Amino acid sequence: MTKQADPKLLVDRYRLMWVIRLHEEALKVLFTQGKIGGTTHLYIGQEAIAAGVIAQLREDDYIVSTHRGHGHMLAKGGELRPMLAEILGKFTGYCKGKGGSMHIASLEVGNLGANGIVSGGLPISVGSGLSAKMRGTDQVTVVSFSDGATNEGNTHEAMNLAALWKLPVIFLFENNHYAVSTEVSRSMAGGMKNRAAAYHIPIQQVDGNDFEAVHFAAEEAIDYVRSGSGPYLLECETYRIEGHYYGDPMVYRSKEEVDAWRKKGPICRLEQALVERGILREAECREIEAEVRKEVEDAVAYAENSPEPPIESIFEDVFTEEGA
Amino acid sequence: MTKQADPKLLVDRYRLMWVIRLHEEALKVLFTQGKIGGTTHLYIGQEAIAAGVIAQLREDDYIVSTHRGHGHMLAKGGELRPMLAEILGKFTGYCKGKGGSMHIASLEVGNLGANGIVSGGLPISVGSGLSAKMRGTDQVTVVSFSDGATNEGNTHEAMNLAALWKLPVIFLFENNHYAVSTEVSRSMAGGMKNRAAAYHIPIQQVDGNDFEAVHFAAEEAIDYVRSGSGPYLLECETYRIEGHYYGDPMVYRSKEEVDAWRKKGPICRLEQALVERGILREAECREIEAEVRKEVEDAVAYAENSPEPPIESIFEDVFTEEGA
Amino acid sequence: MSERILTYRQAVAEAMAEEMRRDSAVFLMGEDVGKHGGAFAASKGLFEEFGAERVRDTPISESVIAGAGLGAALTGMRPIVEIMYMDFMAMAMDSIVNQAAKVKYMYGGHARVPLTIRTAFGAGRGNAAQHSQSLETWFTLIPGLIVVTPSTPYDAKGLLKSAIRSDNTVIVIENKLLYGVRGPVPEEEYLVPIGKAAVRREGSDVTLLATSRMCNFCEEAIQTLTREGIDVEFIDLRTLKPFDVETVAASVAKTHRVVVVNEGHRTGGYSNEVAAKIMDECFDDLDAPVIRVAAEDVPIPYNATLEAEVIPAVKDIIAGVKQVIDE
Amino acid sequence: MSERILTYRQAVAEAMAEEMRRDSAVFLMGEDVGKHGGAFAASKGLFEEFGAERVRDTPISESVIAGAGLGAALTGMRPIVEIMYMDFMAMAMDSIVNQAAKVKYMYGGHARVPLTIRTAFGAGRGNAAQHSQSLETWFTLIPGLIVVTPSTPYDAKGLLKSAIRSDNTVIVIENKLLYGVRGPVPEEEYLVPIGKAAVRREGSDVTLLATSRMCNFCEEAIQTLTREGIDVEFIDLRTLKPFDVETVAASVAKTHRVVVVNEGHRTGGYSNEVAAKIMDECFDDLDAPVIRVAAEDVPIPYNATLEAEVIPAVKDIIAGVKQVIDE
Ligand SMILES: Cc1ncc(C[n+]2csc(CCOP(=O)(O)OP(=O)(O)O)c2C)c(N)n1
Ligand SMILES: Cc1ncc(C[n+]2csc(CCOP(=O)(O)OP(=O)(O)O)c2C)c(N)n1
Ligand SMILES: [Mg+2]
Ligand SMILES: [Mg+2]
Repeated sequence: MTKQADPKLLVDRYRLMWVIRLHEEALKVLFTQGKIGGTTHLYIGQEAIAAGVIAQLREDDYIVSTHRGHGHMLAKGGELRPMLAEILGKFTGYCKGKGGSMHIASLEVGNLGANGIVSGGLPISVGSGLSAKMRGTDQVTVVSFSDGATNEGNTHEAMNLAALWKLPVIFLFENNHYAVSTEVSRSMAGGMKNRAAAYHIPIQQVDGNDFEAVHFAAEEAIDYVRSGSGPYLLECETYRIEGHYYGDPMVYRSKEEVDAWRKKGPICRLEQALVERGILREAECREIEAEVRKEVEDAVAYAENSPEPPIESIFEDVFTEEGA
Repeated sequence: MTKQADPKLLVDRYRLMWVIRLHEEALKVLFTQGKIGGTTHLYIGQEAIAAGVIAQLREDDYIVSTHRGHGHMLAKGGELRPMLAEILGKFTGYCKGKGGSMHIASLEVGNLGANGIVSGGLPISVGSGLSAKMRGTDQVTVVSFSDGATNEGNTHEAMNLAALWKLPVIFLFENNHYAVSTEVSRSMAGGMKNRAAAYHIPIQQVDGNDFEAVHFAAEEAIDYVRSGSGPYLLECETYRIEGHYYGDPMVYRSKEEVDAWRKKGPICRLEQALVERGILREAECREIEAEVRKEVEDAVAYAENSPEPPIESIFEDVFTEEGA
Repeated sequence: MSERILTYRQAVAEAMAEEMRRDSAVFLMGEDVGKHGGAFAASKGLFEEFGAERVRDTPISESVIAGAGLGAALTGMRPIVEIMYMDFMAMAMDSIVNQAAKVKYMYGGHARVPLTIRTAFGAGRGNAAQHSQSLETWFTLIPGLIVVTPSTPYDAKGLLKSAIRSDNTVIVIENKLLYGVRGPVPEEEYLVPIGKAAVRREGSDVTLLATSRMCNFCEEAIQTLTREGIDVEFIDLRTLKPFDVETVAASVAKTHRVVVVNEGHRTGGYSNEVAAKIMDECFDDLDAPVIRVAAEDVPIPYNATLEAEVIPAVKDIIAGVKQVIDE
Repeated sequence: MSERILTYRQAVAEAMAEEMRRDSAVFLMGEDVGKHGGAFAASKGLFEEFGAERVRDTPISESVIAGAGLGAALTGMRPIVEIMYMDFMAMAMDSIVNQAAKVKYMYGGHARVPLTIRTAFGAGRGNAAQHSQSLETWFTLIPGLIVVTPSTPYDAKGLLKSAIRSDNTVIVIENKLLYGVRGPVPEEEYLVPIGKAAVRREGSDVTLLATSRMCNFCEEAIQTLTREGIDVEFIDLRTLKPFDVETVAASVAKTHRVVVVNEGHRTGGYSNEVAAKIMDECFDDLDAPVIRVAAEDVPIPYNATLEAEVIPAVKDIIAGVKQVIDE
C-alpha cells in the first residue's frame, strides 16, 4: 500500500489548497472589475505543490518565490488580508502597495520575495542558503521555478554553486508545461533529471497534482537538505490551467488539452482520497470550501476598504537610514 | 592497434604545434621587454587541441575563440605576421591595433573572434550555427571554452539552444584544470559528461595532450555536426602550463604539479610518436623547430617594424557607414 | 500618399513583414514572438506568413538570444531580436554591450553587425519596479550602439525599417502604452531616417524636447499652454543616439529656453544627456537653465496613483514650461 | 594621528580585514579572492587570516555571485562581493539592478540590504574594449544604489568601511591603476562618510570636479595651471550617488566656472550627470557652460597611444580649464 499521510494533516492541507484556489478565483473577479492594475499570474492547478512542499517548512525557513507566487506565500503562512490588500495596491498590503502581485514578500513570514524576473530568485536562494550555513542554523531555503526559468543562465549558476558549496537549498521545479505560449519541449533540451545529475544534485520527480506524493517527496527533500547534505531537486509535474496572465487568449494550445488536465486537478484528487478514506464526507468538503470562500470574501472586503498609500510614501523605503 | 593518422598530416600538425608554441614563447620575450601592453594568456601546453580540432576545419567553417586564443587563430589559418603585429598594437595587425591579444579576429580566416569575456563567445557561436543552418550551408562552428567558463550562465543558455535547435556547433571544452587560481573541482559541480547529457548533446572525452586522439575525436565530431545531427561536445583534458597571465606568481599550485604535466606535453608526445614510427628523425624534428623559430622571428621583426596606427583611426570602425 | 490608420503595434509588425519579404536574410527571434504574436502582439501575423524558421520562439535566455543575434549578423543574416521588456535586457548586457557594440571596433573594422534589437519599456501599466524601467542611458553610453525610440505608428514603422536595413546594431525602444495608439501610416513604402529629430510644432517661446510616450503628454500640455498664450516649439527626438544636435540647436537659437521631458530618472536618465549636450552646444543661446522633467529617483511603485506621481505627468510639463519662461 | 604610507590595494584589504574582525557577519566572495588574493591583490592576506569560509573563491558566475550576496544580506549576513572588472558587471545586472537595488522598495521597506559590491574599472592598461570601461552611470541611474569611487588610499579604506557598515547596497568602484598608488593612512580607525565630496584645494577662479584616477590627473594639471596664475578649486567627488550638491554648489557660487573630469564617455558618462545637476542647482551662478572633460565616444582601443588619446589626459584638463576661463 502506498504511504498515507496523517488525516489531520490532509484536512489541513486540503483546506489550504482551497485557500489558494479561492484567493486566485477572487483575483479573477477583481481583475474583471478593473480593480487590479498590471497583470496577475494565477497559481490555479498547482496548489498541491505549495501545500505539499512549502506548508511543511518551519517558520524560520525561507522561500524564494516567482511571478506566480500567491500560493507559495499562502502556504508559508501568509495571510489573505495583506495579500489581497497588496494586490489591490493598498497601504495595508504586505508591501504597502509598492510591490503588488509580482513582489509579495515578507521576511517575517520567511518569504524572500516573489519575483518579476524569470529566474531572478535563484541566485538569491543560494545566498540565503549560504547565510544559513554560515550562521550555523539548519534553516532550509525552498526556491520555486518553472519550466521557462530552467533555460536562464541564472538557474545554471545557482544550481552549480549550491551543489559546489553543499548549500541547504531545495530547488522546487514546478513543471507546469508552459512558459507563456511556449511548451516545455520547445524550450528545454533534455529534462530536469539529467540537469540535476549534471551537478550531482539528487532529484525526485513526482506527480505534482498528487498532494501526498508531493508531501512525502518534500519530506525527504527537507530532511536531506536540513541535515546538511547539500541541495536537492524536486520536480513536480503539473499544468498551468489558466492563461499565462489573466486574459491570455491561449492561441497556442487546445481546449481539449486544458480540459484533460483540469480533470486531473489536485484539489478534486485530494478530495476524492479524503472521501474514499472516510476522513471527510462530501458535505464536509463543501463546508470547508464555503468557509474558505467566506474568509476570502472577508479579506477582499478588507482589502477594498483599506486606504491607498499616502503620496509621500513614494519617497520612503528606497534606502535604510544609516544607524536605523 | 589504435588508429594512426596519415604521416603527412602528422608532420603538418606537428609543425603547426611548433608554430603555436614558438609564437607564445616569442610573446614571453616581448612581454618581458615591455613591448606588449595589457595582459597575455598563453596557449602553451594546449597545442594539440587547436591542431587536432581546428586545423581540420574547412576554410569557410567558423571558430569562436577565447582570451587564450592565439592557438585557435593559428590553427584556423591565421598568419604569424598580422597576429604578432596585432599583439604589438600595430596598424598591420589583424585588428589594426585596436583589439590586441584578447580580440584577434578575422572573418576571412573564419575566426569570429577571441573574447575578453569568459563565456562571451558561446552565444555568438549559437548565432553562427543558426546562420549556417538558415542559409542552408553545411558550415560548422567550433566554439572553445575552458573549465572556468563552464559555470557562466551563457554556457548553459548556449548549449541548451544549440541542442534544442540542432545547430551545427561543436562545443570544444579545453579542460586545462584552472581558471586563474581556481582548480576545476572548486568551480564545477559535476563533470562535463553529465552536463552534455543534460542537453542530450553527445560527448567524447579525450586526452587533450594526445594529438591523434584529439584529431580522430574531432573528425567524428565534425562529421556528426556537418551532417546536420546537431551540436557535439568534445572535451579535451589538458593543463595550463603557464600562469593565468604571463607573470602570474601561481601561489595556488605546486611546482611539482606543473612539472608533472609539463612532461606530458603534447609536442614532445607527438614527436616521440613520429620518431618511433619512423616518420621523422630527431634531427628533422629539430630542423622543423628551427625553421618555425625563424618564421616567428621574421614575424616578430615584421611586427616590430610595422607602423603604429594613426591617431585619426581612433574614430574609425565604430560604425559601418550606411550604404557602404 | 494614401494613408491608413494603424496601431503602433500593427506598424511594428508591418515593418518587420515588409523587410522580411524584401530580404530573406531578415528573421525574428525572441520569447513568444511566434504563434502567440509577442507579449504585446507586435509580431502578430508574422508566424503565419513566414513560418517557424523565420519567426523563432526562443527559450527564456536573453543573453543567448542577443548573442546569437550577433553571431548570425556577423555571418550573413540580418536578425531582429526581441527582448520582451527592457528590464530583461539586464540579462543580456554582455551580449549587447561587450560583444555586439564593440565587435566592429575591436576587429579593426572588419565586421558589420546588421542586428536590430527591439524592446518595450516604460511605466504606467501597474507592472511595478521590475517591469517599468527606462534604461535607455545604459545603451546611449555605449559607443557602437544606435538607439531609437519612436512615438508614433508612422515612426515606429519607418524607424524600424531603417534599423533593419542598417549595418549596425540598432536598439529600437518601443513603448508598452503606445502599442495600442493609432495613427496614420502611408500605404507606400517609406523610411524614417535614423538620427533626425522631428519638429512637430514650430513656436517661438520655448523648445520642448521629448521622447516616446512623453511626446503624447507634451501634445496635451501644449494645448493648455497655447490657450495660455505660450508658443511652444515641440521636437520629438526620435533617435536618442546619435543625438540630432543640429535640429535642437537651431530651435534653441530661436527660443533660448528648453524643457526636456523623458521618462527616465532625474539622476542618470536621458534628460541629463540632453541637458549636457545643450550646455555644450548652445550655452550662449540659453536664457535659462534647461528644465528637465523626469521621473523621481525611486523605483516604480505598483500602486497606480503612486506610479503616476513618480513619472512625468502633463501637469509637470506645463509647470516646467512655465518655470523656464519665468526664469 | 599616526600615519603610515599604504598602497590603495593595501588600504582596501585593510578595510575588509578590520570590518571582518569587527563583525562576524562580514565576509568576502568573488573570483580568485582567496589564496590568489584577488586579480588586483586587493584581498591579499584575508584568506590567511579568515580562512576559506569567510573569504570564498567562487566559480566564474557573476550573476549568482551578486545575487547570492543579496540573499545573504537579506538574511543576516553582510557580504562583500567582488566583481573582478566592472565590465563583467554586465553579467550581473539583473542581480544588482532588478533585485538588490529594488528589493527594499518593492517589499514596502521590510528589508535591509547590507551588501557591498566592489569592482575595478578604468582604462590605461592596454586591456582593450572589454576590460576598460567606465560604466558607473549604469548604476547612478538606479534608485536604491549608492555609488562611491575613492581616489586615494585614505578614501579607499574609509569609504569601503562605511560601505560595509551601511545597511544599503553600496557599489564601490576602485580603479585598476590606482591600486599601486601610495598615500597616508592613519593607524587609528576612521570612516569616510558616504555622500561627502572632498575639497582638495581651495581656489577662486574655477571649480574643478573629478572622480577616481582623474583626480590624479587634475593634481598634475593644477601644478601647471597654478604656475600660469589660475587659482583652481579642486573637488574630488568621491561619492557619485548621492551627489554632494551642497559642497559643489558652494564652490560654484564662489568661482562661477566649472570643469568636470570623468573617465566615462562624453555621451552618457557621469560628466553628463554632474553638468545636469549643476544646471539644476547653480545655473544663475554660472558665467560659462560647464566644461566636460570626458572620454571620446569610441570603445577603448588596445594600442597604448590610441588608448591614451581616447581617455582624458592632463592636457585636456588644462585646456578645459583655460577654455572655461576664456568663455
Ligand atoms: C528575465 C525574464 N524574461 C522574460 C520574462 C517575461 N515572462 C514572465 S513570466 C514568463 C514565462 C515564465 O515561464 P515559467 O518559468 O515556466 O513560469 P510559469 O509562468 O509557468 O509559472 C515570461 C517569459 C520575465 N519576467 N523575465
Ligand atoms: C565574465 C568574466 N568574468 C571574469 C573574467 C576574468 N577572467 C579572465 S580569464 C579568467 C579565467 C578563465 O578560466 P577558463 O575559462 O578556465 O579559461 P583559461 O584561462 O583556463 O583558458 C577569468 C576569471 C572575464 N574575463 N570575464
Ligand atoms: Mg511554466
Ligand atoms: Mg581553464
